[in-house]
Parts: sequence; C-alpha cells; structure tokens
Amino acid sequence: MSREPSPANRNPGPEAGHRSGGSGPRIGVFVCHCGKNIAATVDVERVVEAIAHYPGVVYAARHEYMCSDPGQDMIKKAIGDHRLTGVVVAACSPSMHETTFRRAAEEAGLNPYLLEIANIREGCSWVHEGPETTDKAIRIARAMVEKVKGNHPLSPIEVDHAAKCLVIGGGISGIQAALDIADAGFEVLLVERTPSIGGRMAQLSETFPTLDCSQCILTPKMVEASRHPRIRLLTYSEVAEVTGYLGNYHVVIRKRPTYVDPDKCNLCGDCAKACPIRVPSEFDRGLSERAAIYVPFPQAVPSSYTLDEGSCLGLNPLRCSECAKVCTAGAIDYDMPEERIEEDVGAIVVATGYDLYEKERMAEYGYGTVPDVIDGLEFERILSAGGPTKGEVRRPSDGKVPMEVVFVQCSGSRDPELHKSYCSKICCMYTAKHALLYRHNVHDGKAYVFYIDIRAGGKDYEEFVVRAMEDERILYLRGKVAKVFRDGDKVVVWGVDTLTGKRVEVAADLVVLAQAMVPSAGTGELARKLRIACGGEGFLKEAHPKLRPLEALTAGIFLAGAAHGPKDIPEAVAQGSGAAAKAIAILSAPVLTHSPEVAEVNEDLCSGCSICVPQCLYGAITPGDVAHVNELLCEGCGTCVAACPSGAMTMRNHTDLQVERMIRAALAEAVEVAGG
Amino acid sequence: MKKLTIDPITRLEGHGKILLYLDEAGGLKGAVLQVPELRGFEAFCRGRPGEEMPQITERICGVCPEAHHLASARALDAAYNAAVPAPAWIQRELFYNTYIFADHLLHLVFLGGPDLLLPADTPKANRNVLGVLEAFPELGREVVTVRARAQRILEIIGGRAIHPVFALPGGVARPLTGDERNEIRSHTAAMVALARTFVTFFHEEVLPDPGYQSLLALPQAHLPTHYLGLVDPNLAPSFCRGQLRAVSPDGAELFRLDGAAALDRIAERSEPWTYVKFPYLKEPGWTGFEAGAGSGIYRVGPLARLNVAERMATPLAQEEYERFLDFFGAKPVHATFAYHWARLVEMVQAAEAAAALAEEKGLTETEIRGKLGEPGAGVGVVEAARGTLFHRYALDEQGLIAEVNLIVATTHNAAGIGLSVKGMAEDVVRKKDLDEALLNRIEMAFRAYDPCLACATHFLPGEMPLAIEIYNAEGRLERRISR
Amino acid sequence: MVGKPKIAVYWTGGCGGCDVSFLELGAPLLDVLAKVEIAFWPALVDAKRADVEAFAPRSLAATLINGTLRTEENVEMVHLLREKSQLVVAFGACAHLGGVPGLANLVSREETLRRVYGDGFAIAPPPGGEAEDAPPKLLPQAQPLSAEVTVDYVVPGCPPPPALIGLLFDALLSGEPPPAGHVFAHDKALCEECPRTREDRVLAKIVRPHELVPDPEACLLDQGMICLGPVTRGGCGAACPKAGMPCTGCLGPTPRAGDPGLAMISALASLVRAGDEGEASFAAEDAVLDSLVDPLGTLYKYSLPSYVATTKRRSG
Amino acid sequence: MAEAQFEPRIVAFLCRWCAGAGADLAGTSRLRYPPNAVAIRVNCSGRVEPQWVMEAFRSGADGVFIGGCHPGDCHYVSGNYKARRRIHLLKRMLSELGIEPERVRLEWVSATEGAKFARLMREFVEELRALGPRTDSVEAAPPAAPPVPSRRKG
Repeated sequence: MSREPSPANRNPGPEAGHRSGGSGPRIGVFVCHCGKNIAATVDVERVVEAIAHYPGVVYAARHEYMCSDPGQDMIKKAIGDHRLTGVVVAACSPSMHETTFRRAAEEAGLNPYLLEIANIREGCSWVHEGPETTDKAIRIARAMVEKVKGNHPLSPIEVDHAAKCLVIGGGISGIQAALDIADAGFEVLLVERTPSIGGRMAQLSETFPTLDCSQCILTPKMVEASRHPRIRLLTYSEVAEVTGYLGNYHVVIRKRPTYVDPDKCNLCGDCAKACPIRVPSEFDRGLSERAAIYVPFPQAVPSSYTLDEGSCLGLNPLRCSECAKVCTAGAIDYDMPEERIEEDVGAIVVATGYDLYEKERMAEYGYGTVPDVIDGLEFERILSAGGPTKGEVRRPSDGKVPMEVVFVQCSGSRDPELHKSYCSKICCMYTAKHALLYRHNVHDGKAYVFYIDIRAGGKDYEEFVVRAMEDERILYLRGKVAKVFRDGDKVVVWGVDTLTGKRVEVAADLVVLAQAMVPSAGTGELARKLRIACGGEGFLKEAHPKLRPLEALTAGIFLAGAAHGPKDIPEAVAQGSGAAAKAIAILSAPVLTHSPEVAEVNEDLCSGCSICVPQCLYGAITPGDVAHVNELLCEGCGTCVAACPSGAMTMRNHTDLQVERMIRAALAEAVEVAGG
Repeated sequence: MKKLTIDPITRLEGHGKILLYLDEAGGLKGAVLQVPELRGFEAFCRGRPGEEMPQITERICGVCPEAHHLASARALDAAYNAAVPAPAWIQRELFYNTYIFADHLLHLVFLGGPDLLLPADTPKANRNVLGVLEAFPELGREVVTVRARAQRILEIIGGRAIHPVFALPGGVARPLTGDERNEIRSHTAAMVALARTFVTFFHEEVLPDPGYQSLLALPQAHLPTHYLGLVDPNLAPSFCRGQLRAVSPDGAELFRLDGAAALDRIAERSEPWTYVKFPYLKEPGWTGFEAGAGSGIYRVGPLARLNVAERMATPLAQEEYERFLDFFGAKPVHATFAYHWARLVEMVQAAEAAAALAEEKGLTETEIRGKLGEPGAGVGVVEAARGTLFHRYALDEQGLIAEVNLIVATTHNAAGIGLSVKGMAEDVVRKKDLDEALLNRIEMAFRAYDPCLACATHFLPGEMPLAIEIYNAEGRLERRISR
Repeated sequence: MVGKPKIAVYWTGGCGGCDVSFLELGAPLLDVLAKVEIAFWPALVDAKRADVEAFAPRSLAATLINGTLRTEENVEMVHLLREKSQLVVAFGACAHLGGVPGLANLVSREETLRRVYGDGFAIAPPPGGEAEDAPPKLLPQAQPLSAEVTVDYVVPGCPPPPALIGLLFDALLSGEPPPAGHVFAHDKALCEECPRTREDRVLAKIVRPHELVPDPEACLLDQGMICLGPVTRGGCGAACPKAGMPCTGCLGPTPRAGDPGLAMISALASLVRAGDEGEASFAAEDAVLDSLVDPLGTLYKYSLPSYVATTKRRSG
Repeated sequence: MAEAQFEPRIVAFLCRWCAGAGADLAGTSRLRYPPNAVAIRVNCSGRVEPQWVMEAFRSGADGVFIGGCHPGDCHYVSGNYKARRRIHLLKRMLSELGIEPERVRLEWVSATEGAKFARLMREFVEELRALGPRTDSVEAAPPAAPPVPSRRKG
C-alpha cells in the first residue's frame, strides 16, 4: 500500500544518487557509543552486526563518539571507499547533530539529504534497560535505513526578491516600521488612506503615563518619514491589488486626486475660506466643521490642501470653482487624474490601525442621541490645544464647562452578550488620563469613573492610575452603568457601585464613553486582497499566537499596531519595529532560500479536485486543472499530502512509500539478540 | 443409470445447469435444474442506508436493474410515507416503459430470439444472436441501433443505462432540461417505428413457421395456472403503477389490490426437500406441484399480464392484442410459448407509452421530490419484464435497512418453470437418441419465461430442484423424491 | 470464420450487467463481433463447459471474466479459462475489486447461510445423483478475480462504460496490446471530467442524497454529499455527478490512492469544519463526522474484498 | 520459569516540534518506560495518514500511537486538528473491522512534557497488554490484492 516516491527535487543539483547508479542502494550505517550514554544499555556491537546484514546496507561501523572529528572522518572516508548512496547515523536525537553530520556528508561529496539520524539515545538507550533495548535500537536503525533508501538528493530552493517594502497604514506603527526599514537602506512605499499620515495618535491630546503632548512627539516622526530619501509617501491612497508571493509581491496602489498640487500649495488657506461648503471635520470627530477643500489638521503631512470630491459642489461638470479663483499659487487643478502606481515589493507590513466601536450600537448609553455623551477620541479633541475648544473643556451641546463628568470604562468591551467580548486594553489608562486632564482644566469639577476592574499592566501605568484614584475629586465606582439618558440639560447616569452595593445616580453635564477598539474599516477587505486571515473579531491573525506574533500566515507579510489587536502607543511602536526587522531579514537576504523538503504535485495523477487547497494555511497551493505548490511558501507540514485522496500530492523525502517501509521495518519479526 | 448434463444452460440471465436422470430404458427418472449461485444480498443489505437500496438491489440483475431500482424506490416511498410529485412520476414512467421495451427487445432477438426466429435444426454454432443477425441483417442492424437509442433514454433519465442512479425515496435526483426532452422525443419515435416493423416481421416470418406453431400447440407446454400482474384503472397492463390483479385459469378475477395488500394474499411454501420458497395464492391455497384452478400456483410475466388485463393501454398494442386473442380463441392463454408473442404485444405498448410520456408537460418541471415522513416499513411492487417484483423493507430510525425481503419474477414462476421443464423433458426423452438440438428444447421451455436466475438467486441457495416428482399416466403424483 | 481471434466471455458471481453493457456498444458491437469469433459466452451462445474443456491451451485470444468469485465452481471455471486463454481480462467491478456482492464479506459465510436457511444447513447431491452433482461450496469470502488467477488487463466499472470496452477492443485488435496490468480507465480521478464547479472546499455537514436536491452547478462534496469522485478513476464522464448523484467509486481507486476508503476518510476528515478550528469545535466536528452513516458500505461499496478482510468482524 | 507476558508491538508517530521534542526530553531526563514502541518522526501530526495506521496493523502492530502538539500550539497552526478528525473517523471504521479503537491513541504532548510522554508510553503498553493480542482478521496483506497496478507501488 505505498505511493510512489516523489520525483527528485526539480532544482539544479546532482541527479538521484542510487537511482542514477542503478546498482541499487548502498547504505552505510554508523553506530555511536556516545561513551556510555548509548553503550551502557545498547549492545552497539550487536547493532552493527545485525544492521550490517540488512538489505541495502553495504557498510556498518561504530565509534566511541561519532560526532567527534575522528568519528566524522570515519563517515567521510566510508562514503568514498564504499561509494555510499546513503548514510544512517545511529546516535543522539537529530535535533542535536543532524546538521553536523549532513555537513560532513556534503564535504565527502554525498548530498546531505541522503543522510539521516536514527535516534537511539534519547529515544532508546536513555529510557530503556534490558536486552530489548538493543532489539529496539536495531529496529530504529532498520527503519531509518528504509527511509534513506527512498531519499533523493535535494538542494535548497533559491529565489530572488525585490529589495523594496510596502507599508500599509501611516499611523505611528506604520511610520515606525517605514523609518526602520528605510534607515536599514531599503526602499519603502508608505500607503495612507487619508490625506495625512499620523493616524490616531495625531488626534490625541497628551499621552499616558507621562502626559507629554502627543503632537509634539509625533510630528517630528511624520516629517522625518516624509523627508526620508528612501520612503515614498502615498497619502490619500489605497492598495488595489496584491499578487505574487514572499519576496516577489506585485502591488497596485490607487492614489486618489487631491486636486491640489502639493508643491504649489503654500497653505495660505484662502481656498477654504472661499469655499461655500461646510461639513463635519473627521479629524475633530464632528466637533468642528471643515470646508470641502481643507487640511485635516495644521501639522498634516504632506502639508497641502485636499479637495474632497465627496463634499464639493461638483467637479464634473464644474459647479463652483471659488477655490481656484482665490488660489494665487495656482495650485488647484480640477483635472488632476487618479494615479495608479505598480510596484514589486519583497515584503509587506500591514499597520491599518483601529476605529472606535460605532455610536449607534451603544443606544443604552444614549450615545448618538444625547449630544453630551461622547467617546474617548472626541474628548481627546476637546482636550487638545488645537481642538475645537482650543483645549478648554466645554461640552458639545451648549459649550458650557461641565462641572460633573462621568467616565464609563469597558463601553462595548468585555460584554459578550451585547457587544465585544475582548478587553480593549488601553481604556483603563486613557480614562485615568482623561479624568486627570479634566481636573487640571476644571479645578472644581468632579469626575466619576465607572469601571469593572482596573488593568494597568505596563511600565509606570499602575502608578499613573493610582495618581488618578488618589485625587479626592475623582471618584472611582466599581460597577457597570445600566442606563444613560437626558434630563433637561443634564445627562443622568444610573449605575451600581458593586463594592458598596448602593445604586448610584449622577446628574452629569458630560459623559465620556471608553469605547471598544475595533479594526479600522476595510481591514477585512484588505486581508482578502493580501490573502491573510482575520480572527473572529476582525483583527488580523498572526501565524502563531506565541511563536510568530508579528507574521501573517502568508509568508512575507507582517503585522504591526492595533490592526492586529488593541494596543497602546509603545506596543504599536515596538511591533512596528519588530515587523520592520522581520521585513529587513527578507529584504537583506542575497537570495531567499528555503528547505526543499516540501510538498510536490504529481501532475499525471492530480485531477484538480483541490481538496488540498484549504489544508494549506500558508496559501502555498493554487487550485487549477492540476494543483500547483509554491515551494517557497510551503512549510512542509504535509497536511495536504495526507488529505490528497488520489495520492497525487507527495512530500519530498517523506513519501508514503518511505514511511510504510519504515513501519514494516520497525515491526518486522524480532531480531535475535545476544542471550535472547 | 444414465446422466445427461446441460451445463451451463445458456441464453438466459444467471447461472444454471440441468441434470437429467434416465433409467436403463431411457425413461426420465428425474430432472434437476441446479442454480450454483449465491450472493447473499439478503444478508448484507441489512445496515445499509435505505436510499442506497435502489443502487444496491439493482446489482442483483444487470438485465433488469431498472425493475429493482424502481421497485426499491417505491418501497422507500412507502417506507417514508412520501407522496411522489407528478414530474417525478413522469420521469419514472418514461424511464420504465423504455426499459420494458429494451428488455423485451433484448430477449426477442438476443436471448429467446434464436429459439423463435431460427429453425429448430439450426446448428448450435449459429443458434444465437449472430445467427439471427446473419439471417435478418437489416432488421438486426435496426434492432441494435434502436436498442442503443432506448438505452440512451435510460441514460439521460437514469444517469446511466445500466445500474441507474436517479430514483430516490419520494422522487428522483434532478429535473430534466428541454434539450433532454427533445433528444428523448427523437428516440421514442424510433422505438415506435421499430415496434411496427417488428410486428410485421413477426406475422410474416415467425408466426407462420410450423416449428413455432407446433410449440404453441404442444400439450406439454400448455399450463393452466392462475395469473398475476399489475393493471391500470382501465384494466390495461401497467408496468410500474396501478393495482395487482389475479385471475383464475378460467379468467375470473380473484382480487385487485394495492401491492402491500396483494402481498398478504400470497403465501410462500417451503418444501422439506428444497431451499427455494414457492409463492402461491392463499386462496385457493397449496395443493402440490400441479396446475389448474384448484392449485394456488400462479404465473407472472408478459403472458400473465395479458391474461389479467382486459385491453391494452395504447392503440397499436391493442390491435396486436386482438390478433393475439383471435389466434388463441379463448383467454386466458395457457400456452407457455405464447410468452414470446405476449412479450411483443407489451413491447408495442411500452414504445407507444414512452412516446406519449415524452410529450408530457410535467416531464421538465422541477418539483421532483415529495416530503418524506419518518422512516418505517414499506412495500414496493413493479412489473419487471419477466414478471411481478416485490421489494419489502423495514428501516430503522436512522433510515438504515433493518429487514429486507424481495420476491422476484422468476421466483413467482419457479413452480411454473419447473412444471414446464419437466413437461419438455418428458416429451424430449420419449424420443430416441437424444441429440443436442433436442436438449435445447428443454432449455427453450423455460427460456420462454425469460427467467432471470440471477434475480431468483439473489439470496437463494445453491440448488433449486425442480420436478423431482414422478407422475403416473393420469398425471397424478405417484411419488416424490424428497431428501 | 477461420483466422478470426477466438474470445470467450464468462460470468462468475455477477449480475449480467457487464454482458449487457457489452451489447450497449451499439453499432460498433457489430464490427467487433465481425472481427472475432465468440467461442464461449453463456449469455449469448450455446457453447457448454464441455466445449471449453475441449479447447486447446491458450487457444483463446482473450477471455473477459465478470462477476465476483463466490463458489468453488467459479474458481474451477476461471482456472479452466485461464489455461485456455492468452489474455484474461477482469471485466467489471466484481472481477476487478469484488464488486457489490463483495459486501457479503461484511457477514461470514456461515452467518449468511444461517440467516437464509436456518441452522444445520448442508448441501447435498440431488436424488439419484452422485456427490459430484451437489452444488458447489461457497468460498469463505467473495473474492476478486486476481485472488485466483493472473489478470492481464482490467476494464473497470459497474458495469464498464461502453466507451472503455471500446478501448479494450481497439487495443486487442490493434495488434500491439498495452503492457500487462493496464487498466482501461483514466489514471486521474473523476473530478478531472466532472463539470461541477468546486468553490470552498469545506464540509460543514454531511447530507444523504435523498435529503437534498443538489445545486446543478456546484460540486456535490461541497454540498455535503459523500462523493467518491476524488479517489475514483475517471473514464465514465462523471456520469453519476452529472445526474445529480454522488460517485460511489465503481471504477475503483486511482493508481496511487491505495486503500480508497482510508484515503477518503483522510480527505473527508480534512474538509470537515464546524466553526473556527480549535478545541471549542471538537464536539461539533465529531458530530459532523458521525453523521456519516455506514462508512464501510459507503467507502468500499465495490472494493471490500480487495481492501479489507472482514469476516471475523462483530456478527451483525 | 514464569510464562512470558504479552509484549505489544507499537508504532509511534511523533511530530517533531512537540511530541518528538517531549520524547527527547523524556530521554534527557532519563525517564524509564517500556521499549515496545518504535518512533517514526514526522513534521506534523497532520502528516499522519490513516493508511499508515492500517499499514501498521497489517504489519502486525498491536497498537499505534500518534503524538501531536496541544490544541493551539501546533507549529503549523492546525495540523493537529486535522489529525484528530482523521483518527476520529478512522476509529469508527476500525471498530467495524474488529480492531478495538483503543489500539489507536492520539495524544497531545508538548516539548516540556517528557514525563507525560513516558507516562503515556507506560499506560499504553499496559492497556494493550490488558487487551491482549489482536483477534480481528485484518491480515498482513488484504485478502486479495487488486490486480496490478491499482496497488500503490514504489
């Protein structure tokens, strides 16, 4: 019941040793005493005798320490003297010395993939006693001889790659990744959907736990990115198509027209004044208005106006053109076309960031219906010197300074029944920050914080929260808010303090909801284009939750920032640098090399049933009349091989034929053992 | 003692050999039809999914898989208490009439044909379809091509011509398309045309032949038994629907009932000396191996169906049916060799019916599955080419087969075939120096029934002794050799 | 008729469908029949066993044998025919793999006989006959042809599609027959010739044919039906899937599939999904897998005797 | 002399990342367990084919052990889940064939669970001794080889 062995590795390299010889296999077996480690319980001499007479074995020898230079020389010499077509070293676990012995084989002119380790130490001499130990050692050696008989000479797969990287998302995490990669000497395409890079961090007032000004620490990085000779900034742009694979991705980017020539625009702002249109400002979360032609915020990069086609009275046909009339710089060009940029990149970093959970879904907290119920980012804008209230805390409805403010944590988070089941991680911290900043602003104001529990894991975080809690005018109430509703010009909050068990009712002037973080809009669509996975909640999925947290399952694509899950700024920056390091490892390699021991399709047998396709989480298999395996993407797990019903999928040097012969060799009638 | 062996008996479906034991004087001591075959369906069908039965039981017989396929589906309809929608029924009936046409044609030309179409003294080497094709080349070619076209219809509807896959509990697998209907139309037209041709041919070449005339008249081949078959509401023969009607040797109706109820009127007789069960009508009951109104022994198949019917369902068939009645004068017709002629009459009706069904609007409609109830027990009955076929299943709560029982055409006829073989054997051994051609006459006796031993032995024993009784001059049972 | 190659056609424990399929060649049948002499074919001509015994060894150019081996007589006959033939062709699923009657191996011979005839059953010669007249004994198990004699070629299928039978005769009459062991069917699986489109290869539930009117375009496996197409040789034009019914594997496994049942078990289990993969879904996945009723009967419908010996299994 | 007790023959398929590493750890920790099992290392439990398990039984094995990574830990993310489903379905068929499902054992063993690996080996051998030699009729070769070339050949 055996499938045929997979044909020899198609890559250049010596043709199959014993196959070309045609004279049948000539296997050498080298048994190691490992001092007493093996010899104490395994009768090494018996093993050598028994295996020497095993079909296909032409030479068998033993040595005190096979891994020692004399031991290795013994193997090298025998390879030459006995024209060996395969070698089995019966010694310690392959994880110890496989590479050592394979290098030795190669030096002696034997393809390293024709050498295998039979583990008779960890798997035998160290764990058994009595004569059966020797019997088992012989079985292990025999089985490995059978495997080597079926091995083919292979050589590593090598592919060229582009030395350029695509970074998707111009938030702090994406900026950091772009800078690190560019500083390492590689070209970077930094693609940002909005008119300016900067992302969420640009909207923040001050950052915990140090309370330094967000803009002040962000802006330099934004400028650095825009000025960097190796970073090509593509704002107001989106990734349209991604094809190809690790090292050789071909990307198509659509750059929407801003209708303003950034080189000519001098930011005088006359156009915006002249513009008859006013729409809510995205950057200020609707707390202020902007014209149809606008800069999202003063420090925007690139520093140039953008004409928003959506809110403009009309470009085609031209309906207004007031802005052009007043633009002395002649920067406005209504005929600016959409640009289509095509590039080949070796790696991709995805840093598309987060949104806040939609208002509409928080009806129970009056969010979206009561004007003085706002979310954390809106409050950030209110706190910002450059914000709609110039940094004074005034509430949206009537501009009054709120004397009592209620902060609600876990709004939409940790609520599997109604909302999101996960913890949004940063809310405890920024709520504490909000409360403190509010108190700095409104000295006689009073703040209430409703929380389930406080999660302040992070450098200096706990201390920061304690600062807030110790403020006598910030009242932390452990419990969930049941209802928020409007009563005259007050916003009434009903909650329960689960510590005292008392019902709490606050007639507040302002309510700030620490809304759950969700992946930014379009994350799923982008993931499909990139052929990477999203988890249940829509955040991008890493290749391994513990061992490969920066990598997507698709090789050559890396994850950074909140697109991968709720993160605060330092984490997002760290992951940006980490993803950059991963990308640099690819970009800096002279060629990409990959193990040749991968899956392979026998095209004469494949019917294209494509049962194998979903087995591969690495996207290595493309369906078709016959399935195609991208060797570079194949990780060699063999799940597709086991799934293939027709035996068309095989794995190099791990074919069913080999394994089934190993099974028979391992079980064949007991070998007579001395004294047995 | 002398032994003559005919092994294997040929030009029928399944295995069999005949052993004749003669005394020194050359008189017949015993005649045994041995069926050395057992496949054990009854045993291994248990535990299989019910919906698999149409595909499993049809492997009982590759000559009439369509009959098992549909009988099985009907048993499942009943077991699931499902109402089969009209479009599904049109598909099934069109399929089934085409099968009857093709199967009868197969027997008339390929299996029984040589006995019928070639002179009795034809040498063995030519006494086969090839001989027929040589004797009647153009008819032969036409038969081969039209049979292929009929098979094409079975393929379109059934998915495959042999061992179809389309029938399911409560309906059929898929709706048919307009293109498929058009192709079917062209084939049914050819079937009707060939039916006409064959009728003319029969009256010009076969019926006048003194050999056939003598067979029709042969007293040993004249067996007055009861008859059983399906009829439609107008009392015309029906192949896969309608009620079962039984008539006595003098043509009086004994009953007209649905399959399950009719099955209650039938008992199975097992004899200590044989493993085959002999079905008989509870009323009048079992009186031993003898024909006649007093005996519960009945026959099925083409002749039986014409005998239980009062008319045919289609015009051309009706014409031929009347000629058939005129020839024999009285009904029921008891001449065993009239089975061949009856087969022809049915072949005409099947062709005409198929042509009509191909025009039915519902043929291409999409409501093809009835709602299924909880699995239970059910009986399905159809008329296989060679006679009535019962499938009876009991399903467990998963819809797996708990019990299965089949009564197939050749089993119903077992007693009749036995009596016929014995009769022919007596006739033959009376003659001196038995030659091969004479022995063939014994085979002819039961080839007339177009017996399907594969069917009969789907789970029968390795042996089916026949006519081991010795009758005296008055035809009274003298002694029975039992074991 | 002199000079024409002699051929024989014989059935062992079969249903005759293979013989009929031969006749379904239609017009080409006549050409074939014109080119060969049929020396023995119980279904069609009147030659008897005695005639066969009289043939000279290897005087038959080819013998097509269909049916499973069930009785000692079957065995005698196939050895007799092997001796008289230059080439022996396993014709149809029964001779090739054991066929549907091979399902009898799910029940022991003794069990079968007991169920049908009750206890104490013993075969015996007819009255007045000698011992040799007794009907042949049953073999302990149904067997494919290759269990008893060397098989030169295989025409698979239940029954073999006329197209494949045509291939056989083209090869036989061509003068240069293919190497021994040739199977007259495709090496690639049925999916290759199946017009149905394969979308998401996920088995979210298992449905039985009577529970669903399948979408006419989509792959039946994707719709939850256990279709053996992926492990079964092509050559029939995917007749059953085209008819809206799943492939049940009558052409036998592809050359390297090995044990078709185990190959499908691996494939089906690989495709099963019940929510995100992970511990939380284990129970739901098992529920889907357990809804596959009668695995042996489904996965080895035509091949039980060739792949699993089962007579000692729990008596059913 | 006491009559020799039944020594079951076992094949163990171990994934290289978890169960295989766990077995190595059992070795470096010098944890004793009976020598009945011969290990065959695979990259992932998802590579293990039902046909191998049957091949082991055809070759006279009394038990088959498959060791993979714990749920969530698979080096290839989900190969162990595929293995689990395949073995689940396989066991249903084995019992139909008269092979006790307990003769096939799929276990999760991490690279740090050397002790668990040794314990499982001891347990499995004990269980198989209790079960005794196989009584099914799965033979060294199938009852009848299908004609060449439909057997898988090298």
